[in-house]
Amino acid sequence: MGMANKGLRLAAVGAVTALALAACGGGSSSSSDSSASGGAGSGEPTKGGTIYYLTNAEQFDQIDPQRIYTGEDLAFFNGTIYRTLTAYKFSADAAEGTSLVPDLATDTGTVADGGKTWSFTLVDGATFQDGAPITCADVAYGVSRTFATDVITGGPTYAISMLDIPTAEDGSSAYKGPYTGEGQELFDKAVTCSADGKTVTFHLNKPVPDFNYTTTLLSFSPVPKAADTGEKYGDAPVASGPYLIESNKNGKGGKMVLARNPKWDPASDTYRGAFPDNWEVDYGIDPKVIDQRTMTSSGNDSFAINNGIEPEQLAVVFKSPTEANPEYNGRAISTLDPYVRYFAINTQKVPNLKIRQAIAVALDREALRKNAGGDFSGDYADGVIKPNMGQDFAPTGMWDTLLGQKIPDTGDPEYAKKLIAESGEAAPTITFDYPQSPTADKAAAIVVDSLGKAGITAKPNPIEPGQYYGVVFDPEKAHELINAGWGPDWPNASTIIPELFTPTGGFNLSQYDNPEYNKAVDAAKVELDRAKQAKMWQDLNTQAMADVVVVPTRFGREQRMAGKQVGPIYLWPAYGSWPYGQMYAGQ
Amino acid sequence: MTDLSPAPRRAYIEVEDLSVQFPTEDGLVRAVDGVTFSIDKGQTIAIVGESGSGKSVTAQAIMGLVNARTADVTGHVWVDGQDIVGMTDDELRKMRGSTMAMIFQDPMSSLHPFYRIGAQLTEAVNVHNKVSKKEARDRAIEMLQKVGIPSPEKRIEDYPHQFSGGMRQRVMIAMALINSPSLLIADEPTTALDVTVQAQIMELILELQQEYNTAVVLITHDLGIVADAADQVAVMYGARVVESGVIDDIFYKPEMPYTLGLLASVPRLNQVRADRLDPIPGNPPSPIRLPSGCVFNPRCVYKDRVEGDLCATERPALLPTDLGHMVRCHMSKEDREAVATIALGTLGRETA
Amino acid sequence: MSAYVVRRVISMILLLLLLTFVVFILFSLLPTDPARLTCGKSCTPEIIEANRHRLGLDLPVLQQYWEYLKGIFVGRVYAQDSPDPVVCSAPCLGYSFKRGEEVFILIKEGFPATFWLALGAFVMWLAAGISVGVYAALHRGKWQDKTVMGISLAGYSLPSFFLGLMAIFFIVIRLQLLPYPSYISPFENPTQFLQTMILPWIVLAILYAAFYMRLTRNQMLEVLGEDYIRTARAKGLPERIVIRKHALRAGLTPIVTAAGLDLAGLLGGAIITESIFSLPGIGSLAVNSVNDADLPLIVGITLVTATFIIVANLIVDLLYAVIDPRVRLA
Amino acid sequence: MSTSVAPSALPVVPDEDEEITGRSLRQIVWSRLRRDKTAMVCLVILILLYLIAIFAPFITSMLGVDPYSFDGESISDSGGGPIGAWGGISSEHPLGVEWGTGRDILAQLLYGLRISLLIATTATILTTFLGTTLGIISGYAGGKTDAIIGRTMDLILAFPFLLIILALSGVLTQRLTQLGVPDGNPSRILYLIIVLSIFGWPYLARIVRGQVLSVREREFVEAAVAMGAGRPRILFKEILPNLWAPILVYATLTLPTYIGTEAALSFLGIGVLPPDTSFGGMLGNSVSYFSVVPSYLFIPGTVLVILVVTFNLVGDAVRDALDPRAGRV
Repeated sequence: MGMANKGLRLAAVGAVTALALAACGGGSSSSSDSSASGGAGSGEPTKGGTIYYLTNAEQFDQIDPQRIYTGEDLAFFNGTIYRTLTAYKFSADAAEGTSLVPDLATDTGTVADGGKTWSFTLVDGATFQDGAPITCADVAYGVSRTFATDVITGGPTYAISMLDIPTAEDGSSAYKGPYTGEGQELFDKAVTCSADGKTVTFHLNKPVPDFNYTTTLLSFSPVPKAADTGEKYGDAPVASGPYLIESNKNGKGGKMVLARNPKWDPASDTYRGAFPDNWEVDYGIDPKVIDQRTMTSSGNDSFAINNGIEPEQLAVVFKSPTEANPEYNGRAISTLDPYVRYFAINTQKVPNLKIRQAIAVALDREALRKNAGGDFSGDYADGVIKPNMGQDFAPTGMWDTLLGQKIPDTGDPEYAKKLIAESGEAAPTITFDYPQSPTADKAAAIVVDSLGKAGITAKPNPIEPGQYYGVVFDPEKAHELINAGWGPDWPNASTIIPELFTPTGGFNLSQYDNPEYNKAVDAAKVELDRAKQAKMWQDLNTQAMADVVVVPTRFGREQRMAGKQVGPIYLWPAYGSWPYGQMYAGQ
Repeated sequence: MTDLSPAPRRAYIEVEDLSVQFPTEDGLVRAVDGVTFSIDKGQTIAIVGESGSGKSVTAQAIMGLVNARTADVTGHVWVDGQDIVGMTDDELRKMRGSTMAMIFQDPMSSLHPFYRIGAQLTEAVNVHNKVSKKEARDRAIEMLQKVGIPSPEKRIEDYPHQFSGGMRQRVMIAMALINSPSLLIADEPTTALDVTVQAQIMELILELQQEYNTAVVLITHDLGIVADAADQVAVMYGARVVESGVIDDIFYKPEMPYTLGLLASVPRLNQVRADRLDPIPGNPPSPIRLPSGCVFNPRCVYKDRVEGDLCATERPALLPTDLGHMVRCHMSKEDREAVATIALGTLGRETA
Repeated sequence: MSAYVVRRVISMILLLLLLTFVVFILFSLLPTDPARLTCGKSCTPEIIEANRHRLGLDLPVLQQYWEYLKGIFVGRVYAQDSPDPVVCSAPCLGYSFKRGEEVFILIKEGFPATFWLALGAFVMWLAAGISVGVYAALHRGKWQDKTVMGISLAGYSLPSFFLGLMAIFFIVIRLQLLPYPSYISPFENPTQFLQTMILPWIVLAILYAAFYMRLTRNQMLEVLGEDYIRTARAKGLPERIVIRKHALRAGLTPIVTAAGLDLAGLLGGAIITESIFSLPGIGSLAVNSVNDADLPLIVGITLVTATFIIVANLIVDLLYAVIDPRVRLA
Repeated sequence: MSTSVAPSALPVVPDEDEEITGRSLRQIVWSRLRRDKTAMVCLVILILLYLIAIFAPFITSMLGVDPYSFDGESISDSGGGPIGAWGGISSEHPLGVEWGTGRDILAQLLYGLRISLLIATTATILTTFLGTTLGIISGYAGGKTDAIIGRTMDLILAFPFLLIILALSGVLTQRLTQLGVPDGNPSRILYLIIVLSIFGWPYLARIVRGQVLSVREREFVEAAVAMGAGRPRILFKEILPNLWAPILVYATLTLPTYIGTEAALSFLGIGVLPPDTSFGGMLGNSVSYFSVVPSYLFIPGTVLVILVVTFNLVGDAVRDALDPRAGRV
């Protein structure tokens, strides 16, 4: 059900505060597009030193492994303090960088029963920070926490939807998590341990061919039962990776310091480099300051990394959307991120297809893109699956054919008027929900203006960023047009299409409920032939665009930068993040 | 100051052609315009007039309290042979509080609310005398005793708000006289007080005047007080002295129509047919726009006794009419006496 | 005197109670549902209901208020009947589930930055405002006075955020005289602390000083026109003693007390200045709490800030009674 | 204060109402104002600003600009920044264009002026009304009524008003909409006017209350009471006319304060909805860009400061004219 969270987090960026470390979800990126322009990656990694992670956020959204759901945070914590059964390979290459490698498990899992049973055997010598060996029980306990939905909030809920545990009458799982213990026996049947405690087996309610991708999520990482403090576990989590949290103080001026975990045995972990002695996350720094410090790269700032560049500096750092200026060559990245930006159209409130088409046709996508930063902000989108998704992507032809004729990027108000006339309805008045920020306010102005040219009255409805999704997910409060963004959890459109366009999806802002479409989605989900499945996703993507469930505006591009002495410099396709587990300070 | 030959002065205080002008945005304010009078030690001169007539500014000019930076002071104020006008700030300051002292109208606001009265009294001693704390304190207690404050050694620790109005004025008098000044200026010293207290305070002032042989300049609009206390009177109107002389001249042989009006407006116990007072018609002039000619002419009911429009065009001079009796009026002496007879006669009072 | 103190303290406590009540009611009536906000994406009505119960939001408003009041003194445990209760120790001003922290602790963490900001600005503006104000009063009507009044008018006509942004633009970006502000405790790194605080201090001090110049000047002019000042001059006191001992004492008392109230107001957070200079104070916390719709935090900050002002009112009044003997009998 | 050495305290002015008979206080104040050159210049500027605000749509169309049209040509395709120096100043866009949209800054300023003046002026009127009414009632009624109004004022003044205004904006704006105020800007502007007034009236009410306390003891009020005049009549016919000087002074000095506060609130994000803009909103936008395009900061900032300074100068002059003792010589 859950989903990569950038949509959520993105909402907060640019507002006065961005609480979570702004970030990414999964997804691959074609390396040809990435401008990790050589250089930095070539240096030999050195051990020791500290890497400084500069951020405007004032705290991590979550530190509790079962609650983390922000791409960048998943990558960061997975690379430093939490181990998972499986993980993505560190590589800039799109295919390689999203391929699986074993981490806590000895291999990437054994499938049986036509995809309904998955087993993982734990490596020898893996321990928690207190020296206790990590056992199957710890993994099972970690997974079980996800079921305590009243305590462990915010994290992915794949365990609940996939594990073979019956549901109660109200549709929720019959297992209520380890704190109440209600239905514990049901969970114990679904997740079993071998006698030696070395092998964990997951029994699923239906075949999941890519279940071992799911287990890369931190919600499948081990938690020692004795140390679990429920809601407050994130305050003092137990590390299983090469680092532990030495101190953490949230807020402006605060920082999180990671120090080496003395009990971590490199022999048990071939996945992580664990080069620097320390990590320091500096919270609450003004984005302008982050830019300036990273650009200058003097003193400790030569070991700094950031995860975003302010629009005003883009033209300073980059020659073009794909190439950095010589001065910053080798330490600045501009590449497609995993996200698609779009406006969801509430199909319950705008049931007439012609009207939805008119809205899509009238929107001035060029102005919107310019406002977001022009070509630095990304390419025009024609669907919700991005080119960097690999085989699941195919052009939908949305702006060429799907709407009846070719639609220019600036919109076609005359044609939109015609579509309204054909709709048999009067030109509508709609409200545009968006999380408030200065840039978003300007985008809203563009929406109002361009729809207005087609006779559609649009009213902007700015919502405080922290409350945004709370409002738009409430069917009572959501309006006709809803600003959104989405990135997949792993490189399979199964983490996009069902989430966005079916009633059981977690991100169905359009409130789209088309029985035929739902059926086709269910079929695609369980299709074991990956190539066939890819074709199905492509068709479903095109179909949704033809039905104008959303108006895709941009395939997002992002820019980030590091100090002169940090490596390697590339955007890790797995999470659209830095390859934290492989990074080093000094070369 | 280069006064080469100070002529021998007959009087201790000699005010000569004193003028005070304030330039303001609304125009030049003539607060005092050519005031002249004189008195000796132990004597009292009362300056009477309506509010705004310039009497208070005259008093402040004598004390040197008119700020030279904001006002234009001309003429002479001779105090014991020294001209106040033109003195440096410091010379003036040294005279204030020692040679000359002042009592103000409102004892409620004239004492600093934050300091004990003892501190305020000893401060006055210390500024002019090098004495010990104890001596200053003793002197303060002695003065409080003199002005009739009971148990002064205790009250000296009190704050002004703990005293009644009359008591505060006594404190003010004590403070004024603590350095035995030879000139005391009392600016409406009883106006703000209860009627019963007024007499006591005046009595106290006169009593202490005897003791210290002080020259007193009494500013007031209360002719009753004048009659009891003053030796000489100067009547001011529109920034000028319009009539001056010894008390009997002013009360019984007034010659200026304004003085007549002033006297007529005072209720008297011996006044038989006093069914209504006789106020002067009209309002006092604005100091910004003093009437040309005689300042009183717009309100003067007798100006037709003067030929032509002399009253409105030419400023009358302050001229002696008798020995020591000066009048500023265009009417002839005969007319003035005739007018006075009529005016005082209507009051049912016999002429002297 | 002591009866006066008791009376004042009692009326202050009543006002504080009234204040907590008004704030509580005001925010209880908001349609924003705190229970919904604590719920993640996978939200069902059951979870919201459970959260509502955990937060005690299912109780009648008056009882919630009582629980809240009680919590301030004896602490509070949320979700007592659940296996995972949240303890909020006294003084409990609520618990921010959004941040997973007690409101009191969040405010306490924000306090140092706000405190230093307010204190430094306070010292600067009082020093500048009073000295310049007195100077202007003594040169009343002269060019010095007119200049001061002009500067003062310009000063309080500048919106704080414009002044702050200009300071950053010129001092930090263009002339690079100072690094970008980045707050640190003065005990940890005094140099960086001063480098960070100097601009916000100046910006805040200019705004207040402009106002206090006028206030001081007018107050001094009023006092200089008082009869007792004339009395002091008539005594023959040198002008500087008249000014320092007699005029300043009376003239500055109301100014210093007014400044006390302003200081208290600032201790509740200078929202705009803190936002512009990235200071991790109560003002920034307040803006964040609004953006996140973090109701317990908003309520907590409102209460703490208002309490500062009310308590400062009391202190100032009592202090006034000490300084001005006339008040003592009241 | 009785007579003193300070020249302004001389019996110059108090005599005036007796001396210059036949001239009302209003005429006197006006004649004083007319002599104050700065005030007259400012007054003219203010009238011009109001005219500009009222006729903003005509002016912008005459200049060939408007605040809503996007000009993709004037901004770069990479980054969205304006093409040309100083925010893209050109003959087409005299003050440059907005980052990311190419909207005209001059036109936005003129429209921002409209909103700023609308909110500040209306809020000042409402504040003055509330403060005067409640101040008179409080001062005249005394007793319980006075105590209740007094406590309410204490309470309001103790509130951190910026925080409250920010926190309640969303909800109360919705309330207003539910009450029938048109959705969008009308509700938002009304909300600002109302909250500014609610947090502003106690200051004036305190002044008015004090005045009422002194005025109600005066003879003419006692006379009116003796003649059996009704309470409203006494309050508004006898007492109110004696209060207009402090009220006018307060109102003229409140207006610029409200302009500044409104700008601060829109800077913090509580303002008019896009596509409309306000001074505070423009300055808020400038934060992201002003290290590269300083004119985004300085143009609206300067206009805002001029506006506030002009109002303050007029306010000062009015106060001086009404009560020369309080102001300059």
